[in-house]
Amino acid sequence: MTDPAQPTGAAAAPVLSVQGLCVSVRTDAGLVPLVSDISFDLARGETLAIAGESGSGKSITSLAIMGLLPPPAVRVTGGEIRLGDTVLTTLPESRMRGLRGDRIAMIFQEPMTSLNPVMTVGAQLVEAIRAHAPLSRRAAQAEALAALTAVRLSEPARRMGQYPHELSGGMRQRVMIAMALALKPDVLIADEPTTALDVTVQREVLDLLRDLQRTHGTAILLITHDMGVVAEMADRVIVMRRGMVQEMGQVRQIFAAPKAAYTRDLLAAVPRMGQGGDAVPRSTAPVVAQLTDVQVRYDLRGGVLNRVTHRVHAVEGVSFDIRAGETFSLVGESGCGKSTIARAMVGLTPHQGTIRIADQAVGTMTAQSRKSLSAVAQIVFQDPMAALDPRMTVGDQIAEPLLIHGQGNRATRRARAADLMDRVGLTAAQLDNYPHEFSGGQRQRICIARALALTPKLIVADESVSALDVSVQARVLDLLRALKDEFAIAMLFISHDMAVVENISDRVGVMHLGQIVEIGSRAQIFGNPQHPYTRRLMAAVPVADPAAVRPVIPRMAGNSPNPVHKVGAVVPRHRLVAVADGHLVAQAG
Amino acid sequence: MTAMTATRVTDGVWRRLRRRPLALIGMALVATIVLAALLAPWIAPYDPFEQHFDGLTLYGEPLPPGGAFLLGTDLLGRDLFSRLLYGARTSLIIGVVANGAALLIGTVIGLTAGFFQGWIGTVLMRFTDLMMAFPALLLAICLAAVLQPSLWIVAFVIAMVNWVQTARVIYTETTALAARDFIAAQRTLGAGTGRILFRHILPHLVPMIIVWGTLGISTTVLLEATLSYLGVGVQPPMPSWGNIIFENQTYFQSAPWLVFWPGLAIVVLALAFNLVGDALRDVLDPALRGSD
Amino acid sequence: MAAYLIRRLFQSALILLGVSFITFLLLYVLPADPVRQIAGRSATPQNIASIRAQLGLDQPFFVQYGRYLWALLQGDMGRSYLQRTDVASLIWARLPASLLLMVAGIGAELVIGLTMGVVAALWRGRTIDNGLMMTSFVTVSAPQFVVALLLLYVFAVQLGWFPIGGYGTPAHLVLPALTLGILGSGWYARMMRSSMVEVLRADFVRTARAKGLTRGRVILRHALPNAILPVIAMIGIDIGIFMGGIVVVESVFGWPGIGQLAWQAIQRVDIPIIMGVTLVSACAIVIGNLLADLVAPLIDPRIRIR
Amino acid sequence: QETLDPNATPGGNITVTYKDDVATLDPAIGYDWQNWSMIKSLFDGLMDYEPGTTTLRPGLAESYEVSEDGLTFTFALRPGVVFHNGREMTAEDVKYSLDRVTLPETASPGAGFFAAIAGYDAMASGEATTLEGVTVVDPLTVQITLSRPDATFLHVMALNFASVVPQEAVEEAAGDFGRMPVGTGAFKLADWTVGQSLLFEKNADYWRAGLPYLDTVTFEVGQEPIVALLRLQNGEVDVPGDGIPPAKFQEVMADPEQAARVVEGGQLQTGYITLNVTAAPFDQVEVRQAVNMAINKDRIVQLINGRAVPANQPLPPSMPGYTADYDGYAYDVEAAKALLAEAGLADGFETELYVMNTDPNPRIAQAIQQDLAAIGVTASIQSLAQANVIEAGGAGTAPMIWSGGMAWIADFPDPSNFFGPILGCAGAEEGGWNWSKFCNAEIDAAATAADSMIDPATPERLAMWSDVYMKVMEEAPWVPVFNEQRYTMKSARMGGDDALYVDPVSIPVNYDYVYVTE
Ligand SMILES: Nc1ncnc2c1ncn2[C@@H]1O[C@H](COP(=O)(O)OP(=O)(O)OP(=O)(O)O)[C@@H](O)[C@H]1O
Ligand SMILES: Nc1ncnc2c1ncn2[C@@H]1O[C@H](COP(=O)(O)OP(=O)(O)OP(=O)(O)O)[C@@H](O)[C@H]1O
Ligand SMILES: [Mg+2]
Ligand SMILES: [Mg+2]
Ligand code: NI
Repeated sequence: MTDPAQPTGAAAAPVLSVQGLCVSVRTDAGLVPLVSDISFDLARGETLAIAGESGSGKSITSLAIMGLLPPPAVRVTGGEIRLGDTVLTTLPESRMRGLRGDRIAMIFQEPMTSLNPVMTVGAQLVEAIRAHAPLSRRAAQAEALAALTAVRLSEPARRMGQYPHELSGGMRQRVMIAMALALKPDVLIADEPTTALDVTVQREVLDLLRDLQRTHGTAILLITHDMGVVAEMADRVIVMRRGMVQEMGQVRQIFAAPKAAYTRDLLAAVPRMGQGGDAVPRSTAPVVAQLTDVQVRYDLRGGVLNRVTHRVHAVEGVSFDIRAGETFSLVGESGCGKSTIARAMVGLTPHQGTIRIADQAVGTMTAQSRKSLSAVAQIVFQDPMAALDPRMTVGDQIAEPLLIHGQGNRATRRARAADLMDRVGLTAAQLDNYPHEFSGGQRQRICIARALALTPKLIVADESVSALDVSVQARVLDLLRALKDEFAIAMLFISHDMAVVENISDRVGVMHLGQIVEIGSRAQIFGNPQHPYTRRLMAAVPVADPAAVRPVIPRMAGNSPNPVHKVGAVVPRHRLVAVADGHLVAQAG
Repeated sequence: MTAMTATRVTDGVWRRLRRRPLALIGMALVATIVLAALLAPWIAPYDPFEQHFDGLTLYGEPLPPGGAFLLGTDLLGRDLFSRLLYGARTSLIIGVVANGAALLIGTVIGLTAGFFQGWIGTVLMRFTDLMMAFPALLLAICLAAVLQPSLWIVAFVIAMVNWVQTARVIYTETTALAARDFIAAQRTLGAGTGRILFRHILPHLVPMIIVWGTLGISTTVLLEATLSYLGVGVQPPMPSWGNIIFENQTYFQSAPWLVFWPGLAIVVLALAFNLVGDALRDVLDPALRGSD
Repeated sequence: MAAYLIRRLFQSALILLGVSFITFLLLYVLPADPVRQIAGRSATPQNIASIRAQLGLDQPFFVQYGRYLWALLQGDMGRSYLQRTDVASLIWARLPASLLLMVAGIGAELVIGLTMGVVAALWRGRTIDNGLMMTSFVTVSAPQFVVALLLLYVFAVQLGWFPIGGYGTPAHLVLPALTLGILGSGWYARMMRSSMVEVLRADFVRTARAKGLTRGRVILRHALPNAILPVIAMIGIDIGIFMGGIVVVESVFGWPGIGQLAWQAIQRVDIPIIMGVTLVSACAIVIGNLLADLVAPLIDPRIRIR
Repeated sequence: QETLDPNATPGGNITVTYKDDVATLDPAIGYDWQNWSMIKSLFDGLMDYEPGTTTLRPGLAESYEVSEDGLTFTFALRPGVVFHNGREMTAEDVKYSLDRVTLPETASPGAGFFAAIAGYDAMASGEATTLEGVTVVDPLTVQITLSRPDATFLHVMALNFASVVPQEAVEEAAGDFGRMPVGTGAFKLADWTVGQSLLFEKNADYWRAGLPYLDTVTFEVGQEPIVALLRLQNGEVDVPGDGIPPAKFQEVMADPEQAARVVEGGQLQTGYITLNVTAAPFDQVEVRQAVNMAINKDRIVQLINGRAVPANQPLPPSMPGYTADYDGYAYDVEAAKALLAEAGLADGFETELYVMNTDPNPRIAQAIQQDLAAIGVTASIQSLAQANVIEAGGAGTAPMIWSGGMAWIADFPDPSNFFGPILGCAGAEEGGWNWSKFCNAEIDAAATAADSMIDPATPERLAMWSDVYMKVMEEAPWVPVFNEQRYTMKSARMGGDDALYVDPVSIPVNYDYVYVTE
């Protein structure tokens, strides 16, 4: 890694300067501040990381800089933002437009929805380029292609003609970065650029940002909750909490000697690899969930008769079990079938093979069996915004499972909802808010609270903490752990964050292309990874230590082999061989 | 959702509605029209059916507004104002009841078909397609002619014809909603079909229902008039705003008041409901909280 | 694609069959006797009976319907009772005019309605928004006849910009299309506004703005194509409503379309013509819906033809 | 020979508009407002009328003879008359045409008019394919034998239905003769754009020398009457075929320049209310008379802007046989009430009034409704499409029908034309046009007697008819309400006698005799 301590532009005039910024939201109860009195400078070629609690106002701050706060309720209510000599806060929209993209660009937190679904990727790039440079279409296309090549998207020429939905999340994020790259802005704001990505792709993206900075001297405002990423990327760090700056300083200094109490907590909460503790013998508690040779296939139709011609073999012959009080983690790259297993376990996706949860077969669901299953198995979805009803207050949504299962009266249900909110680090005062009024991480917590409402026997948590800052993540993980111990809840934990996985799991399964390639206890997997794929995953994990030396791993082109096969094709199964007690590794793969 | 929670939500809605002047105007207009219709016998200066001897000129022309007849007289020398008051009854029944019924049928069918994709959905949607393939007016004419015209039959026919578009639109929307994760989330919480449909999908359809519902007021009122005009609608001398227009539309140059006032009445009725509907939609839209 | 088309066409055929059956049934039970219309006032009961037998109207319902279908399959839509000529030729002679008017009318509706909707959405809550939405109500509430005649009076008679009705040149088309456009624009305006308001909040619009695109480009290239989808589905629905509106407009502007043919046929229970016009309109509606479904994926690549 | 208008200049084109499309130009079938006069100009019958009048004159027949018993008519055909296709017309064509119109396959709405010709019944029942009573004596002589004397027979031979058509053209058209008419008339069809316009072209070989004056006539169909009037005012149209729309009537009359171009004329038309005499309460003559007294006819005439004259008997004033000194039932509400009380209906009753749904008929019905209410009769209105009203009338399910819109415009100017189908026993059967279902054997016999007289115009015959209608009025199965006056307009350049524009026979315009001045 490059030396982040080069204070190249620290002394020079800042490109971006924020002084005393305040942002407020108008509510029924009057103006409520979201961000208050934030000040910082950003120099050329510098990377400033904003870390901090989820919901602390990181995204709002960056949107305020871009002049893109969500209308009509949220507005800048004080302070000044300067870009070079230009005061952005008072700039008319028409002039602001000229600066956007040209001098400041932004990569948004949600890559899934930030690209126009009805325009090809190429057109969106070309358009951005031509908006700021008087280039011919052809020249702009060449430039766009170069940018896509630069972000190492596989087959860039073909991607130009594809639509966003044809790309995976990671690819889309790279397109967003390519766009920023092509524009060569002075300042790049990257809001959680890697949250949605699995570790291997995350690695790629971080490398790209660094390249961009090196070649164009771009100043980067990097927003992230991942202290590993901060340590690897940033020159300086701002730590935010509740809309205010807690601490600001050089990255080494902050990691080495945090001043603010919150920063200390934050750093203490960072899960680190290899700290998972010692091997513990497998528990003998009763099995809560048992999967035997589970297969899930999605039909793809085509041809004259609209018959099924191909199938996505999303899950292929997966077996494992989870005992009461045990946490089983599934890791693997994007698209390997993790979420599919999760959905199958709560009866949302039809499957072959058997899944038994608390002695109940998950299969064709009647209303009754679904209801009784829901009392024992709950899922926290990967995409929290999508999993919440945008038209219902979160309080009602958290209390809803209780209502469905006829528990308590209105008052007790509300009290329970308030209690759950509290447990996931939110306040009861927010019960009457709607989902869009929360930050990404807050929504995820709301989903967790809802899943916990019924105190189920099994919780399936699909990337449930990935959008959370480490301290909240730690709190949530603690909460999950406490619940697990208290009620002997079994948990299926899906994550791309190896450190978290190591932290929380009892057992781990590594998936690749719908199959498990390695399975074993935490100690076995992390201490003695056998399968080459497992090893590659581990190597890609960023380390939350600015001084750490990152091993060089080969960059890979972004397209992974796909699990689509012709109908009737026989997919070769991995043969799992025991290398130790309970540690199985695929032989052929 | 218990009654109490419902009250809490409606309380909030009502509180926010009250703060919108346009919504208040709309509600006042609706109330006025309803009252006018109910109190017509007491407010109306004349019997709406009486053909006044002095209501026509010597050459049989209607009298313009002013004078003894506030809004003028019609081609039979009847008091237009009184007829408009009584006509409000018919038009409210058509525009609100028949249109409401159409909306309800359309919503239920669209919702059911969109949600239960299986054979129920297929059957319902094919049926909707079939109904949609009819030229609406022709269907209405045939139905009304076969069933013998009367106000309630006309209302029924209009409901039967008008639900189709709503069903189609609701269907598309429901299919999209049903595929969303938060609906899947509801399933895993054990929510029953009814709950998912009415608590989670329906609220998302409200804006669309409001748009179609308010636009439907004008169209149904005019459809009734077309049917009357074709002899399969409400029978004379029963007034309705639509048929007053249709009876007199060829006279719109020589006696513009005969078209203008009932036309205005229809616009006001539709607009009043729309003001309320729009405000309701905005108030129910969480993304717009804090904008007023 | 081909498979999809074949399936859709098959479904359409079934729909048309259903339409033909229901219409035939409705006309069968209609309390009006076409024979009386044909036979005239001086007819003796004997005349009437012989005409009835000749037309096969004395047969049971299913026999009549079966015969009609059988002939229809061979491309024969029957002979008009009163015009004594081939229904197909009557309809074919008038169909081009109606289709032209329909296409132009829908075009006008879209241009007027979408513009109104987009402008209203962009200035949401402002005076112009309220004004436009008010206008949209006036247009949906306006009686067709009056609007048509008013336009004719102002632009053709008073100003002399266009011919007073008739058919043939593009100038003849302007006023009828405009009338239909104005009358139908309200629906589109409101649909468009709703959907535009929604899209303007979307993340990708924010991205587009973040790229520094001009306002016009953000709206036209990014928001509009996304917002227009529900409107496309509307067009399919609209064709059905259109068939009703076209009658009045055709008669005011002397437009030789099937609307007028249908009108006269309904008045005089000329069953073969009513059947023919119904089936042709049903075809138009079915095709319109099919087209809407085919166009949708062109605009939104996520929609896959199933 | 023909007396030509000295002011007439030949040549030019006029434009005539109609709202409804022209269904057919086949003279055996066409029976609409718009095609009646067109067919008259394309075809000729053996008999004809003096233009603008109701006076019979020979047409394709140069002369005719009637036998003593009035049963045999011998027509001498005009020599040298050629069809539009260039062939000379002969007696065979006359026979063919009469056979054709009475053949059941033709389904002619006028077939019934020929019922007096010997052999008609055999034709109607399908037993014969040719009329026994029509014989070709020589190429220029036709003899027609009747099965009973018929005073109106010559009028029947002047009807469009009796037009002479060439067999080969009919066969060539293969069922579409209505689209490709070939006749002997003053005009021939030059072009027909379905649904839009028809172009008539002067028949250069027309047998009436010097006629027609016009080179061409353009008919534009599908024209809303209001728009047609706007176009007339704009100089684009010469004659609005549907007349002046009621909504524009006052406007036109208020402008002296326009009013000067308005032509007013009588019509052989009566608007009446039928009272179904077979069902209570109209089975009591007192009730029917009471209704007759209850209707304020002046008010109804006022409603239609005075475009009619109140009527008191079935026959219109311009019809021979009209009883001029008859006063009818005067408008007298009190007397009507008294009569009702006499019938035991002092408290009135409820009934239904059927009416066709086009303006002004529903309005008239509402006026009638109000008048009835004044004597305690509650009539609910059924405003329906024409076909439905006719159906209800024929089936006898309608207690009262206002005849407007479907009213009896005479087919030919003879008093008998108002009796047979609409007041006689023949029409009273299920499905007939006698909506009162009035059937009085005595009156029927008197009518038959009057029609069996040989000369239609003898004063005795007209007196007999007058008696028939007076007896009808005594029984009061109808309420005659008014006789409509026709008001039409023409462009300034139109020439010719005003009567031509309100021709009682060649309704609405006699195209053969009008001309343009410019
Ligand atoms: N449209 C809105 N209306 C009201 N409150 C909002 C709105 N958007 C965000 N907030 C509030 O503003 C605060 C800051 O949100 P922001 O999105 O900046 O958080 P964040 O620091 O980016 O968190 P995360 O890491 O979870 O994305 C949160 O408490 C959130 O509830
Ligand atoms: N409804 C569907 N129809 C067809 N294919 C699908 C469907 N849902 C998922 N897939 C495919 O199944 C495979 C597994 O998807 P899944 O969502 O389980 O991946 P994942 O491991 O959860 O990935 P990520 O980490 O990105 O969430 C992918 O190739 C995906 O494209
Ligand atoms: Mg954020
Ligand atoms: Mg997933
Ligand atoms: Ni493998």
